[in-house]
Amino acid sequence: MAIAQFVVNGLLVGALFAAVAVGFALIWGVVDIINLAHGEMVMLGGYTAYWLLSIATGTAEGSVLLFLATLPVVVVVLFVVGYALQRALVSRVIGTDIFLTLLVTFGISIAIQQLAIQAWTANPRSIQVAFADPSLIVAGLVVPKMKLVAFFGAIILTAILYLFLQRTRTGRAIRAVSQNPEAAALVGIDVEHTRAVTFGISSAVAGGAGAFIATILNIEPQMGLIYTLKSFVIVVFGGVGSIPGALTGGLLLGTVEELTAGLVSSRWTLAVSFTLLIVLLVVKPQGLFGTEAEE
Amino acid sequence: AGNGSDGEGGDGGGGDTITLGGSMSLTGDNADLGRLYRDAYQETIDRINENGGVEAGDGNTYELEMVLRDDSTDASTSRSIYQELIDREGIDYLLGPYASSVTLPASAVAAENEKPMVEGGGASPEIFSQGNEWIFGLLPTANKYAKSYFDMALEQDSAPETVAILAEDDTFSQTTADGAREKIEEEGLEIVVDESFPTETSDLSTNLGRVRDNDADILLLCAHQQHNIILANQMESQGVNVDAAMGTVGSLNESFKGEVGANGDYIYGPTSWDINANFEDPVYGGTQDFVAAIEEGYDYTPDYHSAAGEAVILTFVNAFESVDELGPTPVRNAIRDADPFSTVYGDVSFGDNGVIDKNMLIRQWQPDPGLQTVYPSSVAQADPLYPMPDWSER
Amino acid sequence: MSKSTDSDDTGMTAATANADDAVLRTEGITKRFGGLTAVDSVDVEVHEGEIVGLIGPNGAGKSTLFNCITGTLTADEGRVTLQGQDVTDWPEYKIARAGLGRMFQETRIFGGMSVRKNLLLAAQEGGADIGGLLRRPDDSLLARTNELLEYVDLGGLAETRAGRLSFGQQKLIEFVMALMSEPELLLMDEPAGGINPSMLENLIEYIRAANDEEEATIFLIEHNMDFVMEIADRIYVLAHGERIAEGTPEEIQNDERVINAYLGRE
Amino acid sequence: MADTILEMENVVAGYGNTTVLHDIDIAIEDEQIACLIGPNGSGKSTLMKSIYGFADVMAGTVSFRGGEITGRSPQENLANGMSYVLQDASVFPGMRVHENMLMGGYVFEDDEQAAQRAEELYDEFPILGDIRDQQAGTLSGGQRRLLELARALMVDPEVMLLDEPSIGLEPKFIDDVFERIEQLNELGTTLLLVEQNAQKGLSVADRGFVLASGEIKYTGSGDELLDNEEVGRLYLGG
Amino acid sequence: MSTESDDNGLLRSVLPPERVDQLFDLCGAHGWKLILASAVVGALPPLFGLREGYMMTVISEMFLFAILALSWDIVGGQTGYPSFGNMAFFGIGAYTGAILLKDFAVSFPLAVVSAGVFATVFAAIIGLIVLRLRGHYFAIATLGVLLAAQQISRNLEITGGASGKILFDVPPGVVFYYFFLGVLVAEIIVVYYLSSTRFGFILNAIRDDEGKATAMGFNTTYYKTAAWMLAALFTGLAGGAYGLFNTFIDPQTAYNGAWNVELIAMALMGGTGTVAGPVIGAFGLHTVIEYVETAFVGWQLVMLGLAVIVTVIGFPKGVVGTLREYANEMDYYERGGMAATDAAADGSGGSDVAASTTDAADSDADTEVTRDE
Ligand SMILES: Nc1ncnc2c1ncn2[C@@H]1O[C@H](COP(=O)(O)OP(=O)(O)OP(=O)(O)O)[C@@H](O)[C@H]1O
Ligand SMILES: Nc1ncnc2c1ncn2[C@@H]1O[C@H](COP(=O)(O)OP(=O)(O)OP(=O)(O)O)[C@@H](O)[C@H]1O
Ligand SMILES: [Mg+2]
Ligand SMILES: [Mg+2]
Repeated sequence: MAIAQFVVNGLLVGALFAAVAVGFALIWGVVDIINLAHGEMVMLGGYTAYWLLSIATGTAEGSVLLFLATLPVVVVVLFVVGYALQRALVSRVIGTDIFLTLLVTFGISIAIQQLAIQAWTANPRSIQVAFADPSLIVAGLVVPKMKLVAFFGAIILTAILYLFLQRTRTGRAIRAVSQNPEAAALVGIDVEHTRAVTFGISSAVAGGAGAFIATILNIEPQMGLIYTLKSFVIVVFGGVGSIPGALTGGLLLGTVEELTAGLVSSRWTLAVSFTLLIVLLVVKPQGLFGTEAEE
Repeated sequence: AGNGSDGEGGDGGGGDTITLGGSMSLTGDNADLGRLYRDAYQETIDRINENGGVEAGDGNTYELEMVLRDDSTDASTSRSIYQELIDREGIDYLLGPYASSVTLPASAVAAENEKPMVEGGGASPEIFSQGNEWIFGLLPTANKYAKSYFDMALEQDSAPETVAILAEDDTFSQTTADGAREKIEEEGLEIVVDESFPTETSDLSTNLGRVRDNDADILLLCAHQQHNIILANQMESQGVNVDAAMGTVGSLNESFKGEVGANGDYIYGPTSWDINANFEDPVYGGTQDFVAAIEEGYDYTPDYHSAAGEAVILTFVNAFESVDELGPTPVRNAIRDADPFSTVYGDVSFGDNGVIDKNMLIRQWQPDPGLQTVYPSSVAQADPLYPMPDWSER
Repeated sequence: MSKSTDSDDTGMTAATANADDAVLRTEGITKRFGGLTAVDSVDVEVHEGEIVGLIGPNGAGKSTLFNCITGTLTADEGRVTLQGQDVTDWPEYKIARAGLGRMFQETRIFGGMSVRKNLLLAAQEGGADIGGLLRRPDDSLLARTNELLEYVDLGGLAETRAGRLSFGQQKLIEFVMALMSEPELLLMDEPAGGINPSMLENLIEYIRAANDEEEATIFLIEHNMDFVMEIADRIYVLAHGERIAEGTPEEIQNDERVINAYLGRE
Repeated sequence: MADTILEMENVVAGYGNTTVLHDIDIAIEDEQIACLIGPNGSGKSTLMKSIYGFADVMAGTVSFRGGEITGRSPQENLANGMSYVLQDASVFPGMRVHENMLMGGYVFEDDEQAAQRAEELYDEFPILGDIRDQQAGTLSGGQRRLLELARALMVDPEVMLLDEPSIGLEPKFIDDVFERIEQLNELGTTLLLVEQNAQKGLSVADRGFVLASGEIKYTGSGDELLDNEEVGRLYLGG
Repeated sequence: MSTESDDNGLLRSVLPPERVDQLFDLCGAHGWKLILASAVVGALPPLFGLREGYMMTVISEMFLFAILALSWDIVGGQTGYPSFGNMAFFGIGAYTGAILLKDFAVSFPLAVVSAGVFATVFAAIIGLIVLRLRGHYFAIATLGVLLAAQQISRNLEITGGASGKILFDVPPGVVFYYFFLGVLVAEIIVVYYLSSTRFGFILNAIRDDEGKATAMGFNTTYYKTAAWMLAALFTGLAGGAYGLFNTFIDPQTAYNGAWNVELIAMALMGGTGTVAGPVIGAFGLHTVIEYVETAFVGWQLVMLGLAVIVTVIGFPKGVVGTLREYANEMDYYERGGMAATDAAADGSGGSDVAASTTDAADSDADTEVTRDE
């Protein structure tokens, strides 16, 4: 199989990793939280879409349009979940030690995971989208349709987020809080609210990505961890807090993994990504798009 | 002796009780399978008690009691659960956990404390190659999981010449793949794709592309339900048109078919138990009664894990009935020396290494009427639909 | 103690006259940030036992010059000599070990440690042998920490976590730490900012005493003119990265260029 | 006499379990300049923080124009027309100087308005205009201080709390800043400053407070305090 | 000082601030006695009939986790380099031990020591790379090290690949009990001693402001690496024995990422940057986990998650940290925080100020400054 095909495969799933990681990068950079429950937001997004479709059609199958129609609901639901988590729990340990936020989110992560198992069993699930088959063949390259939709979906989610941060007042407030919360309060920003909004947005984007993941891969209560881990890697590729960085990082990670799978062996994919992570950190500690001022 | 067998709990109304205890994957990745064992254990024990309990060889009648804890498939948790059951709860008869990686350390606890452990959830041959005399397994060992699949395929008209293997890189799946490779070599087939992938892999496109490009005749996926779903969903989009495809674990569950819908048609899976057979059973009467009991009581169709679970209990019961005096050692010896006895799972007896001698049957999801046993022909309900139709023709 | 009375702004005369006892000498230090030349070919020289001031408008490059001397920044051009040794390319810690102490403009103390530990740490700067690393502080050191803390009115707070102190208190701690380390040469970046005037008088006294008794050499940046004029033997003036004057306090106060660029007319 | 605009009654305040201020009673009148002096660690910054919602008020009340504002959040206070310049660094280091100025106008709904106001301030502090595109994290100490002061002026506050405005500034700018303070006051702004440069601070002040050990030890007009021998000896230096 | 809050009154009478410092502070007067007493108490149960395998296992695991948490804290708490990758040392130790025992038939003590040595050497090499990074980046890099090590072990021949290594001939539980206890006591002594030396101060200084520490003349790389290697040594020793203790290791068990988070949780709950904190945290959390496992079958992880959330929110500084903070606050009053300036305000002259504080400090000197062995 051609290298080009590996790259295409990589980009197609990479966009999803990217959409997941974007949210992770955002709260890490802004609220200074390593959100270990981020993968669970992806999971919850996937389940929300799954159940919405089940309610609408009786089975978790539907047309593309029907599926896309669930997205706004998913995004809103996950926004609320994220906002509430931040307000109710995480905010209580912010500004102390970054590792406390880590523990709280760790607690949230296992609690959500286990509750999800209780609610939905550990069985993996996937959404069947009717139009998905068969694949497009472009210049000899196989491009599954639904993956293409997910690819653009993920890119669009990321782009909206980026524009939001750059262009809107809330976006500016979010950036201000990330750089100096005390000063942000000084200029009239409601820091707590802003942090919660950030958490909400991050969860919403992750949830949106989760919905796409449910259509092209599958979802299960314990799926979160690997997405959290990949987000770590991607954030390093791109630089903490950088949206374009996370997007590029996600695409890059997908590509590297599929190239490894194609050219070497898929058993080495994770070993290669994690080693690359360390190498990159050493060579370019600020990430490809890092903006953090040097200390 | 037998200090675990007098009703310490004292809650069992009249008479003595024997307590069976174990750890199981009740949460975590394997919770769905763990549940099959738990339900089968519980149902069987309840029925035995309803029928008056176990008439042990020592002349007394005992009620059975079960303590089952959750290890969420974590070996270290499981170990300490068994320690606790033995030391704290005074349990002498151990029900094995699920998954080889957990069973192996657990079997060491059993050996160390000299308590017999009967298990229906760990299939790695390693468990039985340690010279451990306290462990008994009811599943065919992992290296046998894929063999019948090749036997079946080779019997077909346009027999396969090339094989693709995709294997998850956990102990169990790797051992299954090893067994398959051995078989493939024996039969003179050619392996054209042989790839392992990490458990965390969520996308098989590149590997399936490889299978397509190498024109493999048949495909074997050594992995769990999650990857079987991905396989079913991605075979079409990657244009993989093989004559047969089998997934080793989880491909026969209803939940698998429910998730993948028509994409799951024609996929094969192995089972150590023929749900349509009718083996005699002292508790339920026969296999069909067992199936009916589980369907009625728990609202799902049992599979081989369930049946193996039933046989775990019966293995102990059979031993209790044949010893003169209850106690871990006599019971262990009784299990080892038992003549074959019939259960819903089939005839049970253990080889010198403690493992049952059993081969896999092959079942296939057929568009109509659904899941069918297709191999071996002696028990087949239908002929395999082989080769499976190209995607363009479905 | 040698004082240069030379107001010639090339500064070369001072250098040649006292070449032997120069603790610090910079030659042609230049540091650029993008298009901005923050420090432009600056020569300074500080002699043993001297207290030298460095003044100049905001953004003149004073802190940047300090950073180049201490190795926090690497100068684009020029050399730094410390007690005759060329330390231009040395890593920061090695320069510090060679006897250079430093107080930052933004107070930097170890907020998670007690005040006393901060001082002990500073005091034990010096040898890096294993024995020294693994020894526990002795009584004479503890006594010295008490003495210094009392001097700045912080005797009662020895065991308090340093991060809890007020802005000015932290500054005092940093000041005391600098003294504790007994460096050959001490660079201080605005030590007086935020310090209560009464306390400042104590500090001046103390610096004087240290200077007299122990021949401590001090190079300090300050915007508080009363303070710097009172304490400095000699002053350099920087503006737009360039050295525009050098001389005694009286000379500086009357220098046209300094008045125009910095002091303003009274 | 003018109205009281800012008042603290029996305020006890501090951080967590640590009490720093004991029973503070002060009143600041409208359109006055008040100056707070005292030794390091006496609680001056804490007093300001307890007005603005950065420190915990454990007892007592803080009121603004007669309404109670105890425990209000900073952004509520800002909306009320109070602005605050902290003693420590409070710029957004990753943003340019100009972006920092715009953030100062965050409460304006209209971005244009903020941009306009920033231009006005650049005219007043040309040195800031020169470095408007520099990252705030790389400014020199004095440049940064100036930016903080200018940013607080973005909103045209009714009351300004200034914690040691002169720190790190060159003599010329100190004069500028104090001139500016008097100007603002003439235009109707009430100011509460903390100054270690007490001569300067008290000389512009209508009212002075001496804080020691978390208690108000002396109050009086600026000149009275300057002339008070004891105050001079203890807190102003020789 | 009249406003000193009353709720502290009770705590004060039960636990005076000096006592807190003496108990938990690294320079506390009774530290050595406390350590000795604990070690003796720890060593007694098996001698007095604790033969029960279960208790033995549980307590051994507590010691094990205490070793791991304290090791984490040397770098994460004392030095401020929070690592997600400490379990890499554990895994390397575990594999070294297992391979030596199984494939080279080396004796148990030699295998364990080699495990410690290997882990330390590995730490030295990796440390030179990752310790150049700070904060977030360091955290991720160490996670990368852990995951990469796990993946590599999964793909190598000598490690047994995904199937891992089985070690079936296990010594009795009491061996591990004393082994883990011994390592733990040794580690406590080392850390306790070091934290009152200049080496310990430097680690704390690196945590608080590494730039300033460098400016003061400390080659921080050197000290960080030393701390990192020390942590690796103890973690590796524990790992070396663990393979045999567990009878089995595979990449999942040996490089257990969840454990790595548990370690951090233990250190944080007990109080980072202290000696007692991580040990107390390990004992406490492990007890909770054991209890919840039997009491809430099927829900134990939910309970664990909630327990972690509640504790962290309730005691953000950890148990020991909260106590020390309290001691610090009390200390602030005791020593009169602003007594000095009070004196000034009362009218004594500038020079008298110094004198009056001298007195205050002198009278306190015997409780605070001096320390006996
Ligand atoms: N990292 C940097 N990048 C860009 N410009 C910088 C950087 N650091 C300093 N500068 C600029 O260099 C000039 C000199 O700064 P420096 O801090 O040395 O001034 P200073 O003389 O100490 O002033 P102050 O008295 O205000 O502290 C300033 O204009 C400052 O903005
Ligand atoms: N975050 C804090 N937590 C606990 N105590 C604090 C904290 N900040 C300050 N303090 C204590 O409160 C007291 C008063 O501090 P504050 O900052 O108000 O003093 P200040 O008068 O502004 O001093 P300076 O002139 O040095 O700025 C100090 O003794 C300090 O130890
Ligand atoms: Mg400066
Ligand atoms: Mg202050």
